[in-house]
Amino acid sequence: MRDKLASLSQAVGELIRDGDSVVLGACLEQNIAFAVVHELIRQGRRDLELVAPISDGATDMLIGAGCVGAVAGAWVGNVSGGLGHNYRRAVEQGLPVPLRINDYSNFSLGMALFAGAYGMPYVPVRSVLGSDIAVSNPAFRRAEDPFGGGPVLLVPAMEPAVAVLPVQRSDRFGNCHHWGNAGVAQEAALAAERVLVVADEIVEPEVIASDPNRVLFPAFRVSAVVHEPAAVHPSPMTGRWKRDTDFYQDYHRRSRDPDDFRAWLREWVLDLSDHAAYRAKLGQRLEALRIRGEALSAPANFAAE
Amino acid sequence: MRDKLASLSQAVGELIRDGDSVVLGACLEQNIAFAVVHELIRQGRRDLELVAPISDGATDMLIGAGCVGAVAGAWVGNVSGGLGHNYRRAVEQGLPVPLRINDYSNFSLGMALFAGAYGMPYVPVRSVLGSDIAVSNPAFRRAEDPFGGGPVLLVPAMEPAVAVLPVQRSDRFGNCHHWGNAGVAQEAALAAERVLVVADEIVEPEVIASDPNRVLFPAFRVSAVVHEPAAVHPSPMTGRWKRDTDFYQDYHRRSRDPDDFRAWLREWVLDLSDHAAYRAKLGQRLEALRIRGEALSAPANFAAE
Amino acid sequence: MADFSTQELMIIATAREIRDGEVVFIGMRLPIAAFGVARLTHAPTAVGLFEVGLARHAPAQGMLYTMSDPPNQQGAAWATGLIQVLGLLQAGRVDAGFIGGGEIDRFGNINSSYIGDWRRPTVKLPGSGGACDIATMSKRTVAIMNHEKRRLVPRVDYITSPGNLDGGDTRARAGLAWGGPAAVITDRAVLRPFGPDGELHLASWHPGQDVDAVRGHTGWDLEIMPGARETEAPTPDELKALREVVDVEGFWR
Amino acid sequence: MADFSTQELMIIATAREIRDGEVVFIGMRLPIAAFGVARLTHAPTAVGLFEVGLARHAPAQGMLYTMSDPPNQQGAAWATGLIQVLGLLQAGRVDAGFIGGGEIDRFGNINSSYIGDWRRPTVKLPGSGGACDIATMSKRTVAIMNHEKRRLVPRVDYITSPGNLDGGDTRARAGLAWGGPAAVITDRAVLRPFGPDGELHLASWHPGQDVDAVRGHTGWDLEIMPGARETEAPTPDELKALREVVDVEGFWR
Repeated sequence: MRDKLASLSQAVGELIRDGDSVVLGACLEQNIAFAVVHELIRQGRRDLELVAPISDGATDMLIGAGCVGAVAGAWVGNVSGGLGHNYRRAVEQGLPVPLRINDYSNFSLGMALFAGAYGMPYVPVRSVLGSDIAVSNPAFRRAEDPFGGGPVLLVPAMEPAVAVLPVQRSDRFGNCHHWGNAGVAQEAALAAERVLVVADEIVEPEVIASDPNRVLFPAFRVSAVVHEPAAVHPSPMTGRWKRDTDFYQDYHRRSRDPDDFRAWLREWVLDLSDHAAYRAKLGQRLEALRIRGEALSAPANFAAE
Repeated sequence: MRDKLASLSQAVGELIRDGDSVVLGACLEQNIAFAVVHELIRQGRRDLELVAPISDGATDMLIGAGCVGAVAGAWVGNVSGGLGHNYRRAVEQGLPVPLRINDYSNFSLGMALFAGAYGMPYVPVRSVLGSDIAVSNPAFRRAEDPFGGGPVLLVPAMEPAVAVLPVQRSDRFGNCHHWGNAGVAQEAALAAERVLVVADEIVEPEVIASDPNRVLFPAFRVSAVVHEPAAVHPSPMTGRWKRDTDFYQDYHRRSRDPDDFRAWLREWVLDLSDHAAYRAKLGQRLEALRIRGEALSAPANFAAE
Repeated sequence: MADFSTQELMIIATAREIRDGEVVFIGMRLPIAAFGVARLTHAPTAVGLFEVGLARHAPAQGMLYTMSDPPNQQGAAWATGLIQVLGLLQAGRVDAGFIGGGEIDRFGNINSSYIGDWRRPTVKLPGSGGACDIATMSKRTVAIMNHEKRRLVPRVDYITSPGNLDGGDTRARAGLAWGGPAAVITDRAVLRPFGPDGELHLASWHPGQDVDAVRGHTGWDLEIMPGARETEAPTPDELKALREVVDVEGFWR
Repeated sequence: MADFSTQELMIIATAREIRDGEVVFIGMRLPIAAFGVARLTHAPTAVGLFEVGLARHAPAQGMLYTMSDPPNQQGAAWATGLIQVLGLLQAGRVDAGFIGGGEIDRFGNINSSYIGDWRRPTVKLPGSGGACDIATMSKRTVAIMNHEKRRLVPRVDYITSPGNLDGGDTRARAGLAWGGPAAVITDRAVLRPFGPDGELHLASWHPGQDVDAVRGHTGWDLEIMPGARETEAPTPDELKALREVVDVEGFWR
């Protein structure tokens, strides 16, 4: 197996290019790879298409930094604060750059990725029918079920260029464990051309091999593994990090005005060289978010004899 | 939550009726609920439609006992021995009763259950195209991808009456853990009208709640929980029971001739009152199949604080 | 004045929409508290679903800001993917779902996407999330809204979550074989669809409100349902469940 | 005579069909041993898939009678569902797949379902399993067969697993955008599709065989591929991997 460990800047630089479609926030409000968001902003990536059912704050931040040309999503905002100020400015005023929106519901987005993951050209769904989502997103097509079941909406497959997927633990080769709600992480990993795993912890291969059912996607789909603890801050990660609600609320306040947002961006992203500097700046605040309790899964035995 | 524990005879009697479609062997060659097969034979159930990608020996046994009117499957036989003698007699000679066959490949059967599980009227696939499976099974329909991707095969949804699903451990309420390869167990559990869980072990609810990711389907989909250790013998169960290859080979030899098969059936099914009697008859042979080693999954932490 | 807050009344009115044994999408905030009250009172075996990929029997221990927060993971009944959970909706296995939105119209259609023309919106709202899926595919939809004239409008600018569309059989003709609005619970009243058109009518007004006040804050000519009356006040058992178990911090008081 | 069994040669010929870094469906029995040899020699990073819902890097420790046996579960790289694994095929992410069957024809179509008319078969074979999926959707298909005239037939009675169908562009016109037979490995020879029709030709005959013997056991007029020669004997490294690691019990000797 190939050693896939890479630094954050190296992996982001090699795997995510201008114009790429990138799955961000596949687990909805947990496991959002803010470390990758910051690095994309520092590297000045442009014209990204962000794909996310819900990507609490991260999408808004990338839009405000001018990295994004389009969003394919179901919900963009700040769960703690409500509306995303940068998202609003981009859509309503074209600032800092105009933004195309491909409207989805959570389920139709999930099924588009499912189709991409498993090589189906499209999938028929019952959702979205009757809504204006079926109007504003021209990708959808209304059809009749040929087996006589009435109208269906055909959702074409989505095959993103990159899926960015934080996990609790991975080995150097991309074998990794993920737990808690999975959102569309499995479908995204299997649909994307390239998969960037962001591991909270690097472990020996034996740890992962001890429980193949906790693997969401196989290592041969993984392009690179980045090791950055708390890469998901301020979002939570099951069993690892609590949500930093104050941080979200502070971001919401300071992104209301474009100048304030740029100051925030300098303070928390541009003036920091890497995620280690971000963690150092958070300091005790980050330690307070670390989950210290233990509520361990009951063991499963895989012995063959 | 409702206490769903029931005896084998009670659960089989109440949940599986003459003429029902029943998913058996959802995990292919492991976790085949032979205890349920034996009870169906003892209760003289008739005209069942068996649904199974591969159901190593169990389908053949039910067919030979005259319980089956149709099979929707991808492979019927005896993995250790090859051809299924009772299956051959039913198809080639109509003995003991004629048998309808709905041919599938593994993938098309899995996708039919997927569509049933998630309420899609049908799913388009690329498999089966060009084969005679698309001819001999009239349920399939060839169509053009309206997005311009060429021919597709439309597989209509399958919604079986019952799914019989062995698991390593369950609580009394139907919360259960399953590990090892899952085959179509998740799709079957979500597609079926009634779900019969066959638990190798009954545990306290806290054990299951300690690891919600090891739950394949939610308890509210479960109709009854039967506790029968080694209900899967002679098939294997990950971490619990090894495969009894000699038993399969003996069955294969003794099912070649119809009279021999009836003698086998009396010895191993009809003359035994229940699965406890079957286990007692196996005696030390069963103990030798018990997996005694330990290769435990690395723990996952779900603590919130 | 009654000894409960308007929000407490809304929570309890929402809880009453959940029947025992039902499988419900409970969304965030107020409906989570409602689910807790329902489980402790009349619906002890209800199951809650979260589109992130979770199912729960007992509500989470601890404050949730999002569905994915750690307290919602620990002790969950099922941790899985989005498709597994939202697929239950499409299979017709979900009894009720609770959603919100920016504006709602007299047929219960909800907009949480665009104010103004969607091609050049004056305000961009966050979007559907799972709301469109719940509104199209659960057996009943319950909306939670603040009762303001600008939010309860004759016709929404954009239908994110279909209600009864243009009324009558228009929902069925759009291909939605079941479901639709069952109730709209606001800070002033409970509205329900009534009559052949399925238009929202006033079903009850909260203590301290009256018909004129509710109609005055509604953007269309709100009709009164036969038998409409004051919303039933919380029972002592309901308030006890809310205050002593679900909301010990008094967040909703 | 050479110091290896025909089955050992078949295993090693099959192993050579696996390239390093490839993702392959390895099925049961002989191809599992071939996968083990390939990993130990020229293809150390190949990945094996099993349609039951498993992926493995290293082959299982211990004898497998079925893909679901306990040794295949322990230390697997991925334990999941059937759709997840077979879906990789449909997405075009599987390089090669190994299948068997009751009979194969000159275009590499395989029958493992019905002998005779499928409406009234004289023999009912077990059926496709995953073979049809592999034959339609992997980038290359390798068939393992016993070389008998009744098994290598001009035209199979029933196409369970499509090869090149009627030759030429008939496979593509059926909607199969990629894939098809790459090799048929028998106990006498290796056949490969050749020419515009994609008909199976003799590519090599095993030591101890010759062209006439192979043709005599083939049910159609088997043509010879340019450059056809004797199958390359196992190298010492290949035999060492097979005998000292993969098949220490000597099952295949």
